[in-house]
Amino acid sequence: MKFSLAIYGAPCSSQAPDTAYYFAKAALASGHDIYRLFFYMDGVQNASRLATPPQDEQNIPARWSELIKAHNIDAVVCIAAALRRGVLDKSEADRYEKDANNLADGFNLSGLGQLIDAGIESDRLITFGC
Amino acid sequence: MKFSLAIYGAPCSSQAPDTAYYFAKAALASGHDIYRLFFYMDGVQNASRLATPPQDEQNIPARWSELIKAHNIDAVVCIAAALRRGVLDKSEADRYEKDANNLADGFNLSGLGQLIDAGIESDRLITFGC
Amino acid sequence: MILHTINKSPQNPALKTCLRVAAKDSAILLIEDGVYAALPGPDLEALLQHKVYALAPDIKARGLLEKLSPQITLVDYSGFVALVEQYDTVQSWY
Amino acid sequence: MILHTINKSPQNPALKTCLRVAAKDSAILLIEDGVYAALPGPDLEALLQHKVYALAPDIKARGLLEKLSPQITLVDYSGFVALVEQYDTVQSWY
Amino acid sequence: MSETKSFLVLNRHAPYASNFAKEALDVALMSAVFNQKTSLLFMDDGVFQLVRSQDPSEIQHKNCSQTLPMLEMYEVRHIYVDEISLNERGLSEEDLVIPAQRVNAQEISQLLTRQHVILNF
Amino acid sequence: MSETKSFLVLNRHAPYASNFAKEALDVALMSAVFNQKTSLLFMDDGVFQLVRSQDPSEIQHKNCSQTLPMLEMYEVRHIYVDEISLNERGLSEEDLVIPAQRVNAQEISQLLTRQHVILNF
Repeated sequence: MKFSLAIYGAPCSSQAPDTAYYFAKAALASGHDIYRLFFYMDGVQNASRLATPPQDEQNIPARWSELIKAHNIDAVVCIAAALRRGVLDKSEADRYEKDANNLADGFNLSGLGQLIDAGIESDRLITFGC
Repeated sequence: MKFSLAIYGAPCSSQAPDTAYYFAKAALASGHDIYRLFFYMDGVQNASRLATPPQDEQNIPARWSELIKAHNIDAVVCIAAALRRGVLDKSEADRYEKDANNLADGFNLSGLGQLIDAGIESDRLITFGC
Repeated sequence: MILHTINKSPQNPALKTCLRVAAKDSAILLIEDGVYAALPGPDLEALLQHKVYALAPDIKARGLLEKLSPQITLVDYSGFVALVEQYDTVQSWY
Repeated sequence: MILHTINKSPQNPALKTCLRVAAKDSAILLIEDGVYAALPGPDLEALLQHKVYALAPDIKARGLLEKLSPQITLVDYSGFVALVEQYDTVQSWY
Repeated sequence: MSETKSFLVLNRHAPYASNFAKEALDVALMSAVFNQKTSLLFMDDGVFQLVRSQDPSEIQHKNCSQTLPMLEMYEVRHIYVDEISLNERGLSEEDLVIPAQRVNAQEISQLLTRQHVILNF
Repeated sequence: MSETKSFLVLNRHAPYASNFAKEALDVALMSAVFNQKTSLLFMDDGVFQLVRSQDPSEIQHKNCSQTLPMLEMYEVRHIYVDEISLNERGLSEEDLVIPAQRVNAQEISQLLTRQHVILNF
């Protein structure tokens, strides 16, 4: 089956990033496809490569980046939600004249249409709420 | 009186950044002193200068930066909470070999001891919860 | 004497737990989603055993100005500051 | 047929509202803080009118393994995936 | 787009304290833009999004309720509100800024079952 | 440090779903490091922080309950738990990982009144 995951919680304040990650790994291990990961609302913080947790805690953005690259997953971060909350790639940083960017490897900023598209194209869309 | 404010919510997912800001302005207008603003838990996101909200929404970090500078307020962001959540200044970015930093003007990263010190030294410590 | 602030709607346990432990001489200030406690509901009577304030900007934002119980006193942010000054400690329920 | 997931403790309205509207043939999966609904409580009986699953890693994290009602089936993340496959839609209460 | 599906946007959170209301409405409008069969359901504290006379100017937020009429412009006509949630909060139809169809538990149950995709906010 | 004050750390949130438990405990320990009179009170879902046999290894979190005994090392001895919150959740003293004094509503009321500073989590 084709699954898409919508992730609305930030690391540290929500368990959604954990549950979604373990769900995604289990789905792939069971032979399913991940059509898309869609990060919305505070979930956009999953895509900050500046997260620097202590050694004995998981680095959630880094863990996503690895999974995304290993399985070539489409990982979309809602651009409007991300801009509001200070998650930018190089091109948005340039557009808004910000002197830095923080989007982690493997994630792409794109529009909310990608969430609806995921709902249309996937067999199941699962919301991981905050 | 000397007030300190502890702010635990992020812009967009909590009204704490709004309420604390208007409270701080009103306290200053009433002739009180702000001993310290202390940003903890998801409140550290108040200090990201990369936040780029649409024109018709408030830029909360920029608004804090202005207030902090205008009134020379001590604005501390808990360093452990900030590192976990990807809010870094230049020196922490260098220490952890991150290629960017995002701490807004006027904020300082420091330890949790500054919260306890604020409790000791202020006449009132008010928590703005998320 | 304590000033209790509540920033969650009555569907959160914050209100009930506050009402259970708040001393009679403490005041309650409703802020943010806490202002929904000003609507008729099972806890309104217990709430009104205390001196109750509500933050006017939050009441207005949520369209509750005409639904407010007359026993609840509206304050602006300066009024919030004055209450914090007047009471010894602030207990924030969230 | 719907799979309902609940990730909030019973002090949040998510559980009550889910139980009010969930069709008899829908299943309920308790995840994250939702697993606290597996403890004895006023809503447990209504919950057990449905087929109820709980995510084992979350049950273990919270120390509830020995307190779990025997009518609740433990699943791991693969079991979660299998449930999503088995039911037509997922409704996430949070 | 390969097909048309039924999307339900389910709103259970109050406006202003968080971005739920705003970001959920954006999703509903986007679903309509994609020509999907789009419905909205307001439950629990989500019914507060529909209350009349909202004026968030003093907290410098956008008025969420003023964006609700856009649903009609985008031809989203299936707007439901949970009658128990309204009753528990002492609200009636006259308190609402847009017309919404009151539904009971059984109707909500059927509404959920009819959806291909449920988007929760 | 100009004086000694009484600090109460009030915990009302369950562990793991968020960082509340962890970040609140750090505050309590820091208050003790600053030699302030430090108390903790667990209420509502916060009592779940005290439950025995927590094992978050499968979700790869740190075990919050294993850090609680550090309170004793830092000589934080005033640890209170709301008896109503325990009862509502079907929990008793034997379920708790550290000893905590059961307090009723009136005792909590007095405890709050005795504090110079209340830190809410």
